[in-house]
Amino acid sequence: MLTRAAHSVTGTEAVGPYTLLRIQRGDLDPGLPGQFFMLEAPGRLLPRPMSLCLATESELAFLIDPIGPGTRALCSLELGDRLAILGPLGNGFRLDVERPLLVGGGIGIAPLPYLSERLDNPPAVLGFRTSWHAEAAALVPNAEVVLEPIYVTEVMPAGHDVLACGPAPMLEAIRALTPHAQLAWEAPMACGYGACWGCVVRIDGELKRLCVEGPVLDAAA
Amino acid sequence: MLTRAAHSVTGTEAVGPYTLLRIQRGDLDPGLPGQFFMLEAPGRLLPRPMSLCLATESELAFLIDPIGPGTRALCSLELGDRLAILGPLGNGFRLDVERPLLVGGGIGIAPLPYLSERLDNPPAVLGFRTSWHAEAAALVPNAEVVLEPIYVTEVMPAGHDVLACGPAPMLEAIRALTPHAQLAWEAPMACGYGACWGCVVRIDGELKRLCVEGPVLDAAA
Amino acid sequence: MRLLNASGCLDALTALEVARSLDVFVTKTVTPMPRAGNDPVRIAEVDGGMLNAIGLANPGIERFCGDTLARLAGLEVWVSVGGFSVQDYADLAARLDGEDVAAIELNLSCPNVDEVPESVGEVVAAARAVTEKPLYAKLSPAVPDVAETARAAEAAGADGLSLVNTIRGLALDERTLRPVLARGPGGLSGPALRPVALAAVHACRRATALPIVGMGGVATGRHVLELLAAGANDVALGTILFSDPAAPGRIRAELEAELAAHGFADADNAVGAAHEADLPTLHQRSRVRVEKHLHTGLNVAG
Amino acid sequence: MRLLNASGCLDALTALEVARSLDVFVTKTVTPMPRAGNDPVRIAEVDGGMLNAIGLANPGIERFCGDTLARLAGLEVWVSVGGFSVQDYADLAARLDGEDVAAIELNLSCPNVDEVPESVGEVVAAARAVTEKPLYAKLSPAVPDVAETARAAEAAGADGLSLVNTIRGLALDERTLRPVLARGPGGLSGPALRPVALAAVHACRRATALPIVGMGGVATGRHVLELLAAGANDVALGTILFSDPAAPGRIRAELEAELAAHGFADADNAVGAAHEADLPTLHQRSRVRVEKHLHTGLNVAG
Ligand SMILES: Cc1cc2nc3c(=O)[nH]c(=O)nc-3n(C[C@H](O)[C@H](O)[C@H](O)COP(=O)(O)OP(=O)(O)OC[C@H]3O[C@@H](n4cnc5c(N)ncnc54)[C@H](O)[C@@H]3O)c2cc1C
Ligand SMILES: Cc1cc2nc3c(=O)[nH]c(=O)nc-3n(C[C@H](O)[C@H](O)[C@H](O)COP(=O)(O)OP(=O)(O)OC[C@H]3O[C@@H](n4cnc5c(N)ncnc54)[C@H](O)[C@@H]3O)c2cc1C
Ligand SMILES: Cc1cc2nc3c(=O)[nH]c(=O)nc-3n(C[C@H](O)[C@H](O)[C@H](O)COP(=O)(O)O)c2cc1C
Ligand SMILES: Cc1cc2nc3c(=O)[nH]c(=O)nc-3n(C[C@H](O)[C@H](O)[C@H](O)COP(=O)(O)O)c2cc1C
Ligand code: FES
Ligand code: FES
Repeated sequence: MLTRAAHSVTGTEAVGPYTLLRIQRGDLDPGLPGQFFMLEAPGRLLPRPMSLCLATESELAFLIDPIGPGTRALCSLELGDRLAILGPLGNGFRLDVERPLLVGGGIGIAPLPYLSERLDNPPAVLGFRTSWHAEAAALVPNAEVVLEPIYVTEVMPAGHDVLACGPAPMLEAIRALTPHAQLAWEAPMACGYGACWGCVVRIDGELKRLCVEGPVLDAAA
Repeated sequence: MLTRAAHSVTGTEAVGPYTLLRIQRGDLDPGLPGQFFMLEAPGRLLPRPMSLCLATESELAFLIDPIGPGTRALCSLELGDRLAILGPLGNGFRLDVERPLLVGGGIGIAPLPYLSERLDNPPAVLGFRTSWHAEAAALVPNAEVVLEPIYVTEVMPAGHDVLACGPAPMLEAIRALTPHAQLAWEAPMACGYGACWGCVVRIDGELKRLCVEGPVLDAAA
Repeated sequence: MRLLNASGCLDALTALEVARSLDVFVTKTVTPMPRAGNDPVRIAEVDGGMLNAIGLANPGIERFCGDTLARLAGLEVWVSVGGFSVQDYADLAARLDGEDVAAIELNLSCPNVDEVPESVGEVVAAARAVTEKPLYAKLSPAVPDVAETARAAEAAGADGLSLVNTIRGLALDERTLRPVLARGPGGLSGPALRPVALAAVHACRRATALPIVGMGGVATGRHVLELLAAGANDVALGTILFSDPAAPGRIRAELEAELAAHGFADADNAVGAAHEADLPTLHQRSRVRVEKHLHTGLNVAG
Repeated sequence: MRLLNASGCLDALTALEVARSLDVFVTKTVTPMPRAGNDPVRIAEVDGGMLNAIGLANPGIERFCGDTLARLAGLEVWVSVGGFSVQDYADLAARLDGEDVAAIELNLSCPNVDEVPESVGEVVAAARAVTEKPLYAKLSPAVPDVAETARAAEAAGADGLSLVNTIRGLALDERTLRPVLARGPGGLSGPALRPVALAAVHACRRATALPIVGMGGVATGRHVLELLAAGANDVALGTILFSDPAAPGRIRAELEAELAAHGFADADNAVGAAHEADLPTLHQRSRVRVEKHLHTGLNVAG
């Protein structure tokens, strides 16, 4: 079911360069970690896809990097503002893994707090550009943090079921190392539910809609 | 000189169905009564022409009828908001008249308070649709007020130099009665300073720019 | 008045409930052969609209008929078809003639098909010769005189017009100043297209007696009313579906309120309202139109 | 890079100071005979832009040359001309050949002149035959392939392109649902036109070596930078002048900041930046262009 409804902002807080946007949960289904929501961005035509970062009984929270007009508008929301939210959408992480290891890079850590909670706080390796960005690591328990020029792939322990989210080069590097990893990708999306064919990525050599087939894909694909 | 600058709203108040918008005067030249200003309307592409209604040492005020998106936006401005203002523009009323009589209809009374002040409060005849609209008559001293179905032309004393502003049918009726009247007309305007040729009206049988030739025209023209 | 989706703006297979909330489901344009479409990035938001350069990604007519169509059972389906030659369109129309589809929309705004009236006429005539299905000609407004194109489509046997397709636009990346879309330019849709769509519908309503599906930037019931007033008989939703999949229901409710406020008994009564008085033959034309189409089984009374 | 006004968007006689704040003053389109223009209402604001149907109001070429032109002394003047036949344009160009004007802009987007490449080529060739003045062909983006039109203009001897004119739009009155403009449809300008203008400039830069004056929805220095990157050599301001007559100064300042932020030494260095790498011949073309125009006295090095 594609349910879209207006929800109230219950608070925002700065986390390093990012903003944690808290929304009244109401009857929103948080879905599975790695699934995403389309958030109305004030003043913009199209909504923006955001992974769920945290879910409590009363709130859902999104961690947002203000990199463009839509994300800046979302980060400027204030207590009591209302925004329309559609979701959860897409396919999240499979949680039936034996030795989970969470790997995140930059704003790619967004889905990891919720994922960590659902997996009982497994170990995590997080990479950031600066220590300012690394402030966001506080949201993920049991995390080892590396800063550039060290990359997460250099410190990832072997023998784990990797669940990763981060910039494309990081995911490509992980894919090369661990063919069984689950990787959460990004692509520009207009709709988030298969309507626009805008979000295609190459999967198994074919251009497929990431919002329908993903955003979490098996590394082997 | 075409000077355009941002000015602060110092207050707004309801006057019947209209809104009196007060602006910090700064170094704005109030110009002559009947001249107009182009007011930036928040969220709209084009500014909106407004006659100056009142001028004090510290403020200029505009009386605005919220009839469409631009005027509604102007009426929603709040204390401290800033808006760009261009003017004074166009040709105002000639003040070298012997026995002035101000005639106004509906929102057409907007320029009359300032005009009345500059002419030492001459007699005025004002027509309105309802007593609610007629609340605006309080802005014009020495005014006789009529409500529909009575029209101003029925009660206008003879032998005066008429200076009038109001809906086109009212101005036409006055023109038919008093060929020496000065009439302030309206037309949709994009620029207010002769650039767009949008504001033409028929003057002496020719289509001329009202913002350049008017908005105040001799009835005979 | 029927509410449709604009071609390429909804996939009933991933959002059946949205398709069900419309009166007609229009497919993404189907071409003779399968197409992967353009490389990403394919979409970008711009002031007042969005650009897309999807590149007619589709499974090709054979897989569409053999696979997709069966899964659309229960929906009133219009199939949008596109090709790169007159023969392509004829083949596509012939292939669909025996299928369970309510109408064929000829996408005559493909990048590689010239939009001159002559070729529009040729394409429509070629399709007309091989199918009994109602044929809607989907036109680009990016022509000197869209009414002329519409007349060419009518003369060649089209049963209706779909107005309008996107117009070419470009967006540059904030930092690199290179085109955001991999292909460079893309099609502009959304709010910026709305005045253009209104003008095209208005002009074609004066030029032809064909029923018109209006589209371009519709986001509210008021927008639907304006397209009807300009002369559309039916209305399609495109870009608005991306931000609001519940738009069909919301817009229908808004339209009811608008119709009531303007004193129209129903949506069909509003058709052509922008012309009243200076287009006296419109109602007569509507009647002709209804009769002409009754035998096709397609309800075009709207 | 020079900053101009868009034709029809400034009258130097009522706003000399604004004209002086630009590098070039472009006149409103002048026709062979005087024209009163369309009845009011002639302008309307729409979401994302405005519509105009001024109807080429102007004093006619004789009164323009005899009266207006003298009063523009001290300004670099380009005269926009429009007609209803090839001969009209030839007459207008011939009449202006001996006058003190820096260039002639052929408004090839008149309602009654077909915008097909053939007639654009004919018009340009006819004007070329009778004047030494630099000829700018002003094109409509509302054609299937603007690059083709641009090539036709170049082949016929145009010295430059002005891109773009407005595209047809319609607005309906909130209450009556009748067209707001007396004429019905009007030309859409402002923000909604900007992606369309960028696409047209981008396409024509790839198709011809002609210098381009870019315009359409420019309101900030960033917008100027994007037109330059797409391939414009000069930029014209239209609708923005209506709301902000001080726009030229503001936009120049904003452009300086943008250029610095992107590491361009000056505006001319940004020309074509959106093409770099995939349009290797651009710089070579620019050089050719400069030489070609040096003898005309027109500075097109930008
Ligand atoms: C499934 C999914 C989940 C996401 N979760 C989060 C999240 O939790 N937190 C968060 O901050 N961001 C997340 N994103 C990314 C976020 O949606 C984009 O940053 C946002 O849409 C950009 O919008 P904008 O208007 O701010 O910038 P734009 O102007 O749209 O983009 C700015 C720049 O980023 C590029 N860009 C835009 N969107 C994407 C994209 N999706 N992938 C790669 N590059 C892009 C553009 O090309 C441009 O260069 C997610 C994306 C997806 C697809
Ligand atoms: C010189 C001058 C001085 C003015 N002074 C005042 C004033 O002091 N106070 C005030 O409230 N209004 C004044 N007006 C009118 C005011 O400018 C318009 O009401 C306003 O521009 C409408 O904008 P909108 O977006 O609210 O409505 P729109 O949507 O633009 O218009 C709503 C309706 O009004 C019609 N309309 C719009 N503008 C005009 C116009 N100028 N003349 C006639 N019909 C029009 C439209 O066609 C439409 O039907 C003045 C106009 C002029 C030309
Ligand atoms: C992402 C996207 C894909 C589209 N694909 C097609 C298509 O395959 N065939 C077609 O005829 N039109 C296509 N269109 C055009 C739409 O059908 C419609 O004509 C246009 O978007 C205008 O309507 P709107 O402004 O409501 O979106 C597409 C539009 C968008 C935005
Ligand atoms: C009110 C108005 C009048 C115009 N008159 C002319 C004209 O006479 N000749 C012409 O070539 N273009 C004319 N144009 C088009 C502009 O020159 C310009 O091409 C167009 O407005 C796009 O630029 P903009 O979006 O910056 O306004 C006119 C535009 C407007 C808004
Ligand atoms: S985002 Fe629209 S199809 Fe995936
Ligand atoms: S308002 Fe633009 S010319 Fe008068």
